[in-house]
Amino acid sequence: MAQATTDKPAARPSDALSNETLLKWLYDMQLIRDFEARTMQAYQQAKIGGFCHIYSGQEASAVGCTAAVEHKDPIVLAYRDHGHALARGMHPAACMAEMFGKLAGCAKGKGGSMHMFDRPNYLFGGHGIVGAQTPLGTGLAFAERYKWEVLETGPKRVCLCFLGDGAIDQGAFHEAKNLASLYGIPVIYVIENNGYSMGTAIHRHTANHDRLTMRGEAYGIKSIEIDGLDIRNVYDKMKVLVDECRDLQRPGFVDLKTYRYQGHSMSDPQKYRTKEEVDEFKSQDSIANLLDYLMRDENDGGRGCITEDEWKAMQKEIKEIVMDALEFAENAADPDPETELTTDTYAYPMKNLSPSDTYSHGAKNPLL
Amino acid sequence: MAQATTDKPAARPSDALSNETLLKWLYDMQLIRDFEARTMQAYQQAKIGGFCHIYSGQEASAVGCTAAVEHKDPIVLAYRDHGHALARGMHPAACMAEMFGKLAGCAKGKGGSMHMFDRPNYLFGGHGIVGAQTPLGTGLAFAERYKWEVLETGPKRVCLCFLGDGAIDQGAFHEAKNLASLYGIPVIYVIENNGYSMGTAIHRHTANHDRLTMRGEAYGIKSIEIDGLDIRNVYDKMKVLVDECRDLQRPGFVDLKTYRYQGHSMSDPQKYRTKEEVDEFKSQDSIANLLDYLMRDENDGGRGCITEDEWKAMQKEIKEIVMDALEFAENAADPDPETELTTDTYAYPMKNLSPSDTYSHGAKNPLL
Amino acid sequence: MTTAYTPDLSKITSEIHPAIGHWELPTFVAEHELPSRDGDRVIQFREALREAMSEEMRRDKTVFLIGEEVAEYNGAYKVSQGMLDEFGPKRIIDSPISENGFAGMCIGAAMNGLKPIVEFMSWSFSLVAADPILNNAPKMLYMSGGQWGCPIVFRGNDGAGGQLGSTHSWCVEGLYANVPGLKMAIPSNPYDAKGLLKTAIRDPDPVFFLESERMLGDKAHVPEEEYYIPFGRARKAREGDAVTLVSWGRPVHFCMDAAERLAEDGIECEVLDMRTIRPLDIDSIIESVQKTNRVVIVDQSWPFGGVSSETMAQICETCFDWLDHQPVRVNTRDVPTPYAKGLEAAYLPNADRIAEAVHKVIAATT
Amino acid sequence: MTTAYTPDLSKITSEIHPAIGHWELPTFVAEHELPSRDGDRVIQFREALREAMSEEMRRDKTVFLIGEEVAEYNGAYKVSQGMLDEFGPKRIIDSPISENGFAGMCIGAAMNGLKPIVEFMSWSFSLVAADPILNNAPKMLYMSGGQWGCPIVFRGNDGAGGQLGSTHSWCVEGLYANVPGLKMAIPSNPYDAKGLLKTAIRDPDPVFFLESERMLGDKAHVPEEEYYIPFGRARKAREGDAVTLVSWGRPVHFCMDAAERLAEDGIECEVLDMRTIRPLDIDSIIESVQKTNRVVIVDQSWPFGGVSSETMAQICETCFDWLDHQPVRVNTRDVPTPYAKGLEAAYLPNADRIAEAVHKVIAATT
Ligand SMILES: Cc1ncc(C[n+]2csc(CCOP(=O)(O)OP(=O)(O)O)c2C)c(N)n1
Ligand SMILES: Cc1ncc(C[n+]2csc(CCOP(=O)(O)OP(=O)(O)O)c2C)c(N)n1
Ligand SMILES: [Mg+2]
Ligand SMILES: [Mg+2]
Repeated sequence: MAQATTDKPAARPSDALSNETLLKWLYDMQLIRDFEARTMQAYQQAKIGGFCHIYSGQEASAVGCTAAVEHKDPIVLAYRDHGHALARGMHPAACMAEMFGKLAGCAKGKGGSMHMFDRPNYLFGGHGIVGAQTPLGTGLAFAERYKWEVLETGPKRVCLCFLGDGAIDQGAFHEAKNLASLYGIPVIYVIENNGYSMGTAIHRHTANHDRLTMRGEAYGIKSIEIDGLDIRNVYDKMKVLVDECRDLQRPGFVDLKTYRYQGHSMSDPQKYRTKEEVDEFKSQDSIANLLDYLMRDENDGGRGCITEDEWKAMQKEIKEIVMDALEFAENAADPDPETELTTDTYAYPMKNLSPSDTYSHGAKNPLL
Repeated sequence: MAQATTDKPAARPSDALSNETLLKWLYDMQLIRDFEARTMQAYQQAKIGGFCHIYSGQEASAVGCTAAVEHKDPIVLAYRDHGHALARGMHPAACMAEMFGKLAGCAKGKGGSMHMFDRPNYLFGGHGIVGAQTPLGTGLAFAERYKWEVLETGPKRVCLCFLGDGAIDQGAFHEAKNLASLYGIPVIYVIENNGYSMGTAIHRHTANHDRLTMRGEAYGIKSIEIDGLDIRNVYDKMKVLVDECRDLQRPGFVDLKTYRYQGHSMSDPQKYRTKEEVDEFKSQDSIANLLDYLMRDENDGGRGCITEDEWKAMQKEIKEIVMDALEFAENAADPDPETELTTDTYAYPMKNLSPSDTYSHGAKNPLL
Repeated sequence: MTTAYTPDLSKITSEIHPAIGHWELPTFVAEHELPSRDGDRVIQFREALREAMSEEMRRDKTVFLIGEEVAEYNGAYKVSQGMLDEFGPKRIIDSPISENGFAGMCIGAAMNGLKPIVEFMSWSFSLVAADPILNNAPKMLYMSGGQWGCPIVFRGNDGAGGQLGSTHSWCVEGLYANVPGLKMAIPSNPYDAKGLLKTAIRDPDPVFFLESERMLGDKAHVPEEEYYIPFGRARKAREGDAVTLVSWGRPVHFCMDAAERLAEDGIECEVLDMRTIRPLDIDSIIESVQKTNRVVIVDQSWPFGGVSSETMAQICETCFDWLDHQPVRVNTRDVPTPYAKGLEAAYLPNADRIAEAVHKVIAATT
Repeated sequence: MTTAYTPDLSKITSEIHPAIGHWELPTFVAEHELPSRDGDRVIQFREALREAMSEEMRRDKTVFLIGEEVAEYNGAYKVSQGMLDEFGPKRIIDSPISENGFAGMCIGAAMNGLKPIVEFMSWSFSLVAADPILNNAPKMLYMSGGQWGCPIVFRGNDGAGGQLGSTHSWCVEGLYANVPGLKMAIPSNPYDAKGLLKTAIRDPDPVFFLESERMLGDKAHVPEEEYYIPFGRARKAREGDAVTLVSWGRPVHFCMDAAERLAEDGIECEVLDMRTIRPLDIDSIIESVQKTNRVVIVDQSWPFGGVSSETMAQICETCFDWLDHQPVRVNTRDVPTPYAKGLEAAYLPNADRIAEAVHKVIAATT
């Protein structure tokens, strides 16, 4: 699109949003950033176990994409899921307690870092098998369309299905795309393309990596690229696509370019990239970027809706919430193996399901 | 490409081939046609069991594609495999005996119609799981490149990997394409696009079906369409692609448009298509087409290398061969369960591999 | 803005897990209260399956059927014949050959309020979908800490068809039954097929429902009225006191043949048709073994670590001291499935091999 | 032009199937002739695996290694550290996350003359590759009527790591061992790991090689010299006469712990480390059970139809009359793998549960 020869940039959808909304974005992004910093500490202190994937650097994606959908639109994703959980509204204490393996965690301590589920917030889980969430997301959207069209009980909805760039190499994703396009399923596959599949740079793991949208277009799916470091840009592009997919009940495909600041997981020595590369991306940090816009004077193309002091206060408040979450997680009760090990295995337990165990329902999930 | 304004059509690669070569094509296509007619009869007489997929109508594909590669270039495909086996040089008797479940069959009666393997002819099998042969073909080609590049024992080779249009919906194929493109693997995926996946027309099973080449291009793979009913055309296009893929050690992708005259398998009532549609394709029959070219006078743009009588003689000879194959299959010995049931399970059997059985090598495969 | 987080972790007691939400279980009755197996409403196994699905789809609009060729083709094996006409293309859905994709998709749909029936043209083709059906469906409830269950039925042909060769003849129960969180039913006759499939659709857990191409044409009286066969209750297909034959699915018929033949020699076999594998009605086996003191297990899948080994293990665990002879198993032979007719026949368990096993056990204990 | 077709069906006798072509088996020796387990060349389990691969790759250029992060990253678990430097990117190959694709690709390569080692970062991720590894590799020789075999090794971490949760903690032996045509090795210590992996690479059949993330750092003396541990031969990890503990892989250590504790109570356990599951050295079990008359099987996978059930079944079949008590099994609990530390610990078999089982068996029989 040729730029009109005027000083004023074209109006963008996010311009219509209130200051409060954008301040909430700032808040949420900072919450994720801070939360993840504490997560890393807790992991190093061995309070968190298993695999743990830090979201820092990618905040604009989770917060911006979530802003573009309605609260009841389902979301599903992979294991790098703390950010999306918080962006969707999961209480930080529930998220942290899950990683601490506590009964008060969002999955009662049974899921851990990779499996953030939040039913009241329509977050259908972080999922550990790379790519496996893409048919699931297709199915969540299928059900929404079915409710709208067959049951006539729901409005038109859209599902956001996040995946990493490494996941596009999985067969499941290919099958999901074909089904979504064939059936007209309103699912948007958001590839959070941070350039690496673990230690493998994208050009070493997927062919034709610089024209990923062809992987959507080849299935007749509307496909776009998004610079994912600028949250207003994320929202602007996503909003248009979400509205269209909702309206037409069609799938969408997004190559959202982003970057993770930390290693793949907590055990990654990161020899595959340079400090300079990381710094280069940090210099385009999405939080700093939005903050700058919100602080800058309206005359200067900004919003002028937050001062240095207010920002400090916001950071302080967030810090407290995260510290509270840590404290809550620390003090929360462990699930008792006696009662909780065998619960939640069957929804309708019956005799002789197992040669060794019997099943019951146990404690109700704290989020429900 | 703009057609030059002259009466004489542009030279095509197949023009350079001898009359003998083209007559052999005719022979092979007719052999397949006749063989399949007898296969159907034998199936109806319950001499053949299991699933049986007839190749009639698609002959130009197997014969034309095979002609474009060297004998030692590996070939692998799906379960609709009698045609390729014959085109590759399998003796019709070995093929028929296999379907009759005889020890003299190409797989000693253990494989059946869907599993035609022919080691001396570098035919690495018909395979029953839709799409599963596409990683296999990629691996056959990988090994050829490895022999050329790492072991330095072989020339540059190319593998032909055939699949049906229904198979493109399988995740395995997507993964294979990505690997082939990334690693530079000389495999050519030939989609024998007969417009149907069992009873499902292509527009009902795959998205964006009229631009299938995008499914190759999206992976950076050279992708072409071929009218697969004209064998000279098949050869012309395939030869260029094969040479290029061999030379550059790169994969290729072919949407070869063809048509099957019979149902999906022997039990298909074919309610999903009209007799008119089938007739329309029969009117473009590939054997009639080639025969016409070979009979037509050179002045008339043909080859003038076969007369009506010679064609009749050829048909007669073929008929005899097929009848011999039937007779051979009929009279051949059944594999003896006592000796053959447990053989060929392990290449290096040892004690206690099984709670119920012991293994040995049994009869040597008749083709070896 | 700091909001407190105070989760409620009080015990819950309702019968169906709260993750499933509102759920109407059918009322189950004792075996003898079920409608009679005798009558002249003789239909095929495939029709019984179709009736089960159609009845449940009429009752509940959230139930739908998806699979390759289930709609316009009327089913590769005609199980779903006519269902497209009745329920339309939004509920009877043809799928591409994408088992991983559509199985996974239906798991998502099941989490989000629907009750999918997924037809695998053959369970042999479910290996490409092993990840979603084993890693997602049976574990979703647990992994989400009781937030989402997965009410879904996977069904299709299992076991050797007629000469389909090694890739097309899987008995997946030998593999999949290992996984906790799923239920598995393997009916042997049209009456049970209908009653068990209806129960499967009404069950809020993922149910793996294994049919057999070789039995789809089997005919029997199937009552028109609604009935539900509860999971975990074996059917005594034959009374006897000499030896207990334990089986499920198609080989139940081989057992009945063998039993008939053995009766001629004065050996009365008790035949138990397990009907479901998970749950496995070990109670009925115990009861029978306490009478016969001998047991032969007949299983059409491979022996190593299959359902027959499990049955043997459970028998040892529960009635070791009642056994006059070690439990004996008759499985398919431990090789890939061959194509040739004679080889395939020798590969499968059959009345001969069962009778031989019974004779051996009897001979060793009398 | 009518050519006659006269196949030669004479019996063949060579030890290795002719489909494999020229093949050099290592020379196997008796257990006591293997190099000593004592010494000060103490290395990690992961290094032992690396040595096995490197030695075989030096010997044979047709061997290559492929998997996610095996090359430039030096292995997600550092098993392949340094191998890229030595063998270069054409033989140490990083793969995309495409287990189905690269497993299938390597099966094709194995048919066509190469000897691939496929690393699954975790066997938990092999479910997406279930079709090629179960439908192709173990059946190729049979399905092709003895024309093509499949000399390939699939290896990677199996079983619970540390708090990895339900999708990442599979014990695939409970599923995959059911399938004829494959071999399966599950080493419990560095010495065996090297000797068994070398044997696996030199075996012309598909070998499923199961390691454990939890043992990769375990250290022991591993001889520098070449040695090959034959498949199908259990290791007697401890002598005893009271009860036989049968196990494989990581739980062997739990058995040793339990045995030590029980010895304090005067109960001497014999511990058998099976080393391979297919073949399963039932002969050594029989020999031991004939002495102890009691057996406890310890298996870190789910109970239903797993390797422990199979072992119980085979014990019943082979030494029923030697048993003073039914065989007892100790498995992981029959639920999806939980994340929380305490839950996971209670989920796994451990020395406590083993000791308890042994006490029960002893109490019931003395
Ligand atoms: C099927 C499967 N194979 C391998 C893994 C191990 N694994 C977990 S994350 C990951 C890299 C994924 O990268 P990407 O999709 O780009 O997501 P990111 O971590 O960058 O967010 C790998 C190889 C897995 N979880 N599942
Ligand atoms: C994974 C898998 N799913 C389903 C089937 C059953 N099936 C066999 S062939 C076929 C249709 C394939 O059509 P296509 O690929 O177009 O090949 P064509 O038969 O037209 O040659 C189906 C559904 C199978 N063999 N494997
Ligand atoms: Mg990434
Ligand atoms: Mg087709």
